[in-house]
Amino acid sequence: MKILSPADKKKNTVCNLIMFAALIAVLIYIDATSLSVDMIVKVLQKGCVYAIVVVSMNLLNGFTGLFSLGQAGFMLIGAYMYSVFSVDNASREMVYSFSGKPVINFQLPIIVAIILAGLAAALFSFLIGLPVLKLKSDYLAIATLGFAEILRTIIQWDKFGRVTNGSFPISQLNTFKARLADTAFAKMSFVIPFFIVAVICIGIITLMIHSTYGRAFKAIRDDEVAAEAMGINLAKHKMISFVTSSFFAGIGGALYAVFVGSTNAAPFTSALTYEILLIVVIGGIGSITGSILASFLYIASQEWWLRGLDSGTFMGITSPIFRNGFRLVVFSVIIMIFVLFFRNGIMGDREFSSLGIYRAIKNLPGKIAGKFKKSKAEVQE
Amino acid sequence: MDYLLAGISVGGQYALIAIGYTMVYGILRLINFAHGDIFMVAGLIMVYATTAMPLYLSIPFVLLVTVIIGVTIERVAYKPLRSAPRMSVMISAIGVSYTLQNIALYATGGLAKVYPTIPFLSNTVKIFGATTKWVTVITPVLTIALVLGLVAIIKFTKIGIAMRAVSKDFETSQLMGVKINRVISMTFVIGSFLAAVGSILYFSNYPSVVPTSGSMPGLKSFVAAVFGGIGSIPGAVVGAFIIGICENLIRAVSIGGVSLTPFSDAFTFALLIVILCVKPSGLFGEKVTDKV
Amino acid sequence: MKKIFAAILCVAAICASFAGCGGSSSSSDTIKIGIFEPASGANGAGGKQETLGVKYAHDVQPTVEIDGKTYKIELVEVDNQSADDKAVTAAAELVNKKVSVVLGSYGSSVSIAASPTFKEANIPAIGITCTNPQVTENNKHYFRICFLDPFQGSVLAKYAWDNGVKTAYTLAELGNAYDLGLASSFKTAFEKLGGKVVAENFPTNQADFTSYITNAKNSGAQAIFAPTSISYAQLIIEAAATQGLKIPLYAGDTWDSNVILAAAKGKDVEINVTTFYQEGGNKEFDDGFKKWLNADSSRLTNNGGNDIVSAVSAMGYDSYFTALEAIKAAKSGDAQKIMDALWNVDYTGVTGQIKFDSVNGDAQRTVAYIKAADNTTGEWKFVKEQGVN
Amino acid sequence: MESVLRLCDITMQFGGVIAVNNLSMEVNKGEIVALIGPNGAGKTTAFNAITGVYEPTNGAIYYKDKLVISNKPRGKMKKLYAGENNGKYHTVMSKTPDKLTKLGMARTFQNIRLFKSMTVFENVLTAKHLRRKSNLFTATFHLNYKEEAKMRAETLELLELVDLLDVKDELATSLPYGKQRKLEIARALATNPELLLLDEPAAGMNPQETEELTEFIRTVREKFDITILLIEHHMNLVMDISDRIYVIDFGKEIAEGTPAEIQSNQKVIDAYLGVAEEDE
Repeated sequence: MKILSPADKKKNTVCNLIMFAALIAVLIYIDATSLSVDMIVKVLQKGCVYAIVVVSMNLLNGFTGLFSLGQAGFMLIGAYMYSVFSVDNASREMVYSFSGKPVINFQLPIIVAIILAGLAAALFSFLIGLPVLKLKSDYLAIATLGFAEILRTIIQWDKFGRVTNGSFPISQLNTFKARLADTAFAKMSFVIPFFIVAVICIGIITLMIHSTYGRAFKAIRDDEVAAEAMGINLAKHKMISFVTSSFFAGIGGALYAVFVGSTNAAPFTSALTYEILLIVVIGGIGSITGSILASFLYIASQEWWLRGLDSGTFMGITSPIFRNGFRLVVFSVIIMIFVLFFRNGIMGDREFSSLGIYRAIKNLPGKIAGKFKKSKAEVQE
Repeated sequence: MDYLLAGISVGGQYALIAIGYTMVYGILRLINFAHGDIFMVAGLIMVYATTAMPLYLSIPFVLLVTVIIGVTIERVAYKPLRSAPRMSVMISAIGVSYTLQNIALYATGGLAKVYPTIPFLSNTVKIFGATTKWVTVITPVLTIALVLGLVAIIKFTKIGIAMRAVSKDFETSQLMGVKINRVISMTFVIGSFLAAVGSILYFSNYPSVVPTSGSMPGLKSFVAAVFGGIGSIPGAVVGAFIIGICENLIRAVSIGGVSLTPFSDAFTFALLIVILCVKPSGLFGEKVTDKV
Repeated sequence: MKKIFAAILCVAAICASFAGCGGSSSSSDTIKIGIFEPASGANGAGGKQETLGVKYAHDVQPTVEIDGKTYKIELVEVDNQSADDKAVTAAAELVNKKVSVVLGSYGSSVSIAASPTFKEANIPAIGITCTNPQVTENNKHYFRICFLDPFQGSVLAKYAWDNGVKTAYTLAELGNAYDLGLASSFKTAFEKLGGKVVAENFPTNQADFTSYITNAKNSGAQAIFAPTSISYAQLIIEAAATQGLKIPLYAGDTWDSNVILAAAKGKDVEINVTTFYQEGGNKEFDDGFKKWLNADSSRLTNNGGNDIVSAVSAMGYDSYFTALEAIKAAKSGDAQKIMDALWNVDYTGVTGQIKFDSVNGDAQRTVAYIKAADNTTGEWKFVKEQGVN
Repeated sequence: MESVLRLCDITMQFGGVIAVNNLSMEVNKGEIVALIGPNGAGKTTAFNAITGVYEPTNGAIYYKDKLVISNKPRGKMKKLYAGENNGKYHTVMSKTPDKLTKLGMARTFQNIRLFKSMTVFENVLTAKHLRRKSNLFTATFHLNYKEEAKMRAETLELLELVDLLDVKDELATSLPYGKQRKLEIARALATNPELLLLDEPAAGMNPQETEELTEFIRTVREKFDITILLIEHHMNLVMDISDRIYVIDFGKEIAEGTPAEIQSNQKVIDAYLGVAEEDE
């Protein structure tokens, strides 16, 4: 909770800009030198998708204190909204071959479809929020979980098959890569578009949290009764947080569809919500940078680094216990360790600052000399 | 008739799980998300136990091991968080549920395990023109017997009185010298024991165990507990029977030729949401007002 | 304390990343074949049996000869966890390990999800038992050696009709494209023949099928068509037996599994399935495969605990040799050349002739095998070869 | 005199228990009015009815002569109601606490309720949210930077006034007890109230702190030109600063008047017998 002096603030901004520029340079380099199917590309893409959803859930659970478990449901709406408007025109009949003539038979530009996806999720969340936001903590959790399950059933229902393709996957979707293939940006079409969407979404959420509305959210989280007594309209502010969170979850869902390339309702179960919630916890409830960091770490370890645990050889060790499913066991144990012993996650409710890193690096020699515990990473509000 | 019979039987099994939810909630104010998975684990242990020992040994073995697992989970995952915010404890419960499922996945290799046949329970019987298994008939009877026993324990024994005290006011009863940890362990013992009994009945009826077997019955039992008024044992039982019967009856109806069968689960959730919004305290629950 | 932990975590992550990157060196005399199959999740059981078939084939023929030079074949396995999003990264894993051709998967939606990744990497994929039309349609890199849902549905419709069924009841899992695809094709074909179909779906994780069986009875159906995955199949069989269902159960290739036999053994239910391969159809393969299974207990476990030959294993076996044929024809381990060569492969395997059509790269199959479960011996009985007409 | 708050026949009944019985009172502009009574007399319940936390069972409340809360025995209470004036009120109207705050009533809590995760500065700044002119869009994209700057400046001003400027960046809950009380009052003042409701502001304070608080309340009234209604046990404080006092016992008003009048009222002495002594 240290407040930076004006001079430090300036330094911090400079550091942030440098970091950001470096990050973009790295991404451009990755996009230019990698194949679109390289693991690093896939992991970064999926990390972006998760970062959006995780941050959106953190807005709700971490900053407003509403324990909602409906994230998968809103992602589902986003993914479907995006998909029905993004099927390749030539393949549409084939995709819907089991469901009858498709109702929607045109393709929208990719960005429009993504925004539409967010809006649809926001609309649904508004309707769902009207009854359920009055509920208290765990009841709210179970009610939102229930709504997500109901939504999934409805989407899969064959009576809506001509829109949603029922239980059949919607494939042949529009992708950034296809859109940018013949343009000057062809070499920037793998991670960069995902990254841009993620930066915009997370940026907006961050701005909101730092606005007067964000303070009102935190007030509700800290003490509902006091917040109401200070003139904060609980119903309205909870709804704002819920709808905003769902809007970005919807966008996350749409991006998920872009990432997978096809959409199917089956993966959007409560298990997905739990996964996202656990990433929020790992990153630190109430920390945006923690959420982002945790998303990328989680995806990278799950999809990439720890794969060896499943296939017999991990870090050069071969053992018969490394067989299918072991990775998930290790994963759940790590998560339990976090939940029980590092309840504040990687970042707690603090934020990461590039100035902090800069100082940490500068102080590194001194630290090695013995002052181990002192100021490794400066933190800032 | 078939639908009703199936409903009553399922209801009985939900009731046994729902009691575990409702008791834990009553005392710790925690939705024990892992309860459904304990139920699944009990099923898996039975599968493995019967390959190693005869049936008359494996049934008590399963009951014992399940109780131990239940209490261990409480000790490891919930006890350290007793003073933490409610959200942390609930997240821990979700974590435990995730862990149990993954361990089960690893152990079974993702294959569905066939539940062993218990000779008497699995025999078929004909009543009221409907053919079914003995277990269907026995379940409601056994459930009610167990619940009566449980109510007796809570009413008349010392630990039962302590339980009621703790569920009314956690801190005060602690100050009054109630051994909180013993009471909580006892709650988990009873809850896990009933879940194990429920799992034997349930899987004898539906003899296939997969790592996710526990999640749906678990959720529905929770809905039943809420429906009956969470914290109330008779409420949980009544709620469970109502939900069991309703979800089976909905499969029998069709509106305008459109079958509603896909919505049997969705219906349970819709019911839950309606109850929460209209009467959050459930059928038999007490209304709690927040103190300012 | 926390910072130390964070530091350890970072170090561990970095080490792990090296471990993940390392170990994929490829030498010039090795050709890699990727196995893209689920080993966990809803389709884990089937995926494992399919993988066993491929592995057995690899043990039978671990090398390939091109222009007098012997190349070693190396199998690279990944688990797609029966989940779409995991399928994408699993596919990327195969691409990164530089496989020349991919075999799999069991289950269509994972194949559809992985398809763009293989397409971008220009690697041909051979679908083993993914029966949804969307897998191969409109693309030139995904082939498949099995028949499609519409075909299988039609075969069963015809078979049912020929056996005097006038009303059929179909039961499928909501959200499962395979189930509903077959159910829908069955319905279309059966109604065309003049029959009546009552279709119902059940939600995921359903365990209680009592009411569905009652519905089937009440609908006056003479047969139930339930093309579900194996874990539900066990429960459906149990419920049907308990309620004394006197009408036959029909199902698709998923039910062709020893798990079904175990579930049905000693029970009074009639089960008929369509399948790609009939055990006993090729004695040499059957005996060899059984011997191979029995040589290693983990193989037996993956096969569901016994040594009955599943059709998917036979399909896996054939897919491997189909890939070998293509490699031979391409005279190279180069993915692009193999893809080109695949169009002209004509190979007769244990499950019949495999030759791809020139539009989508689907195997041209005209007959399916119908089998019935023998509930006393716990084995499959061959019924007939059945075509659409 | 201009009436700021008027209670008419307020009755609160929980099940069969009547906590507040037919209470009527009036607070005029610029006054400091105290509501006192022995433990369990129903003071806090009355307070919660005024601030919209509880719905009264019967009766009406006017703020600046405008009806804000009104109720009649309804539902289960129709049969159970044991209070007076049944049938006198017909309108059913209940404003939520935030609406009342918006109208100009602000309150503090008996058991301090600060925003735990926030600094002193942020606690007060958050209360400024109520009087914002920006909407969600302009606030999110920081187009309201002028307003935001103003909010911050006003917050600093307020903190200086209540002498908390030096601890503005401390975590609110890390302050000593007395300062937390002050901060709660400052936070309430940040909503620009005309009527300030203080729920036992001196609870748990030693005599010296109480004295400081008395001074502080007086300053606040002068500087902000507001009306104050307070519940209190510390008789010194009450007698020192109140213009008028209402005394209730068992939910019923037993006396009303200036501090001098109350001190000599036999009824009050009876009700407090022993209690007042003990308290001092």
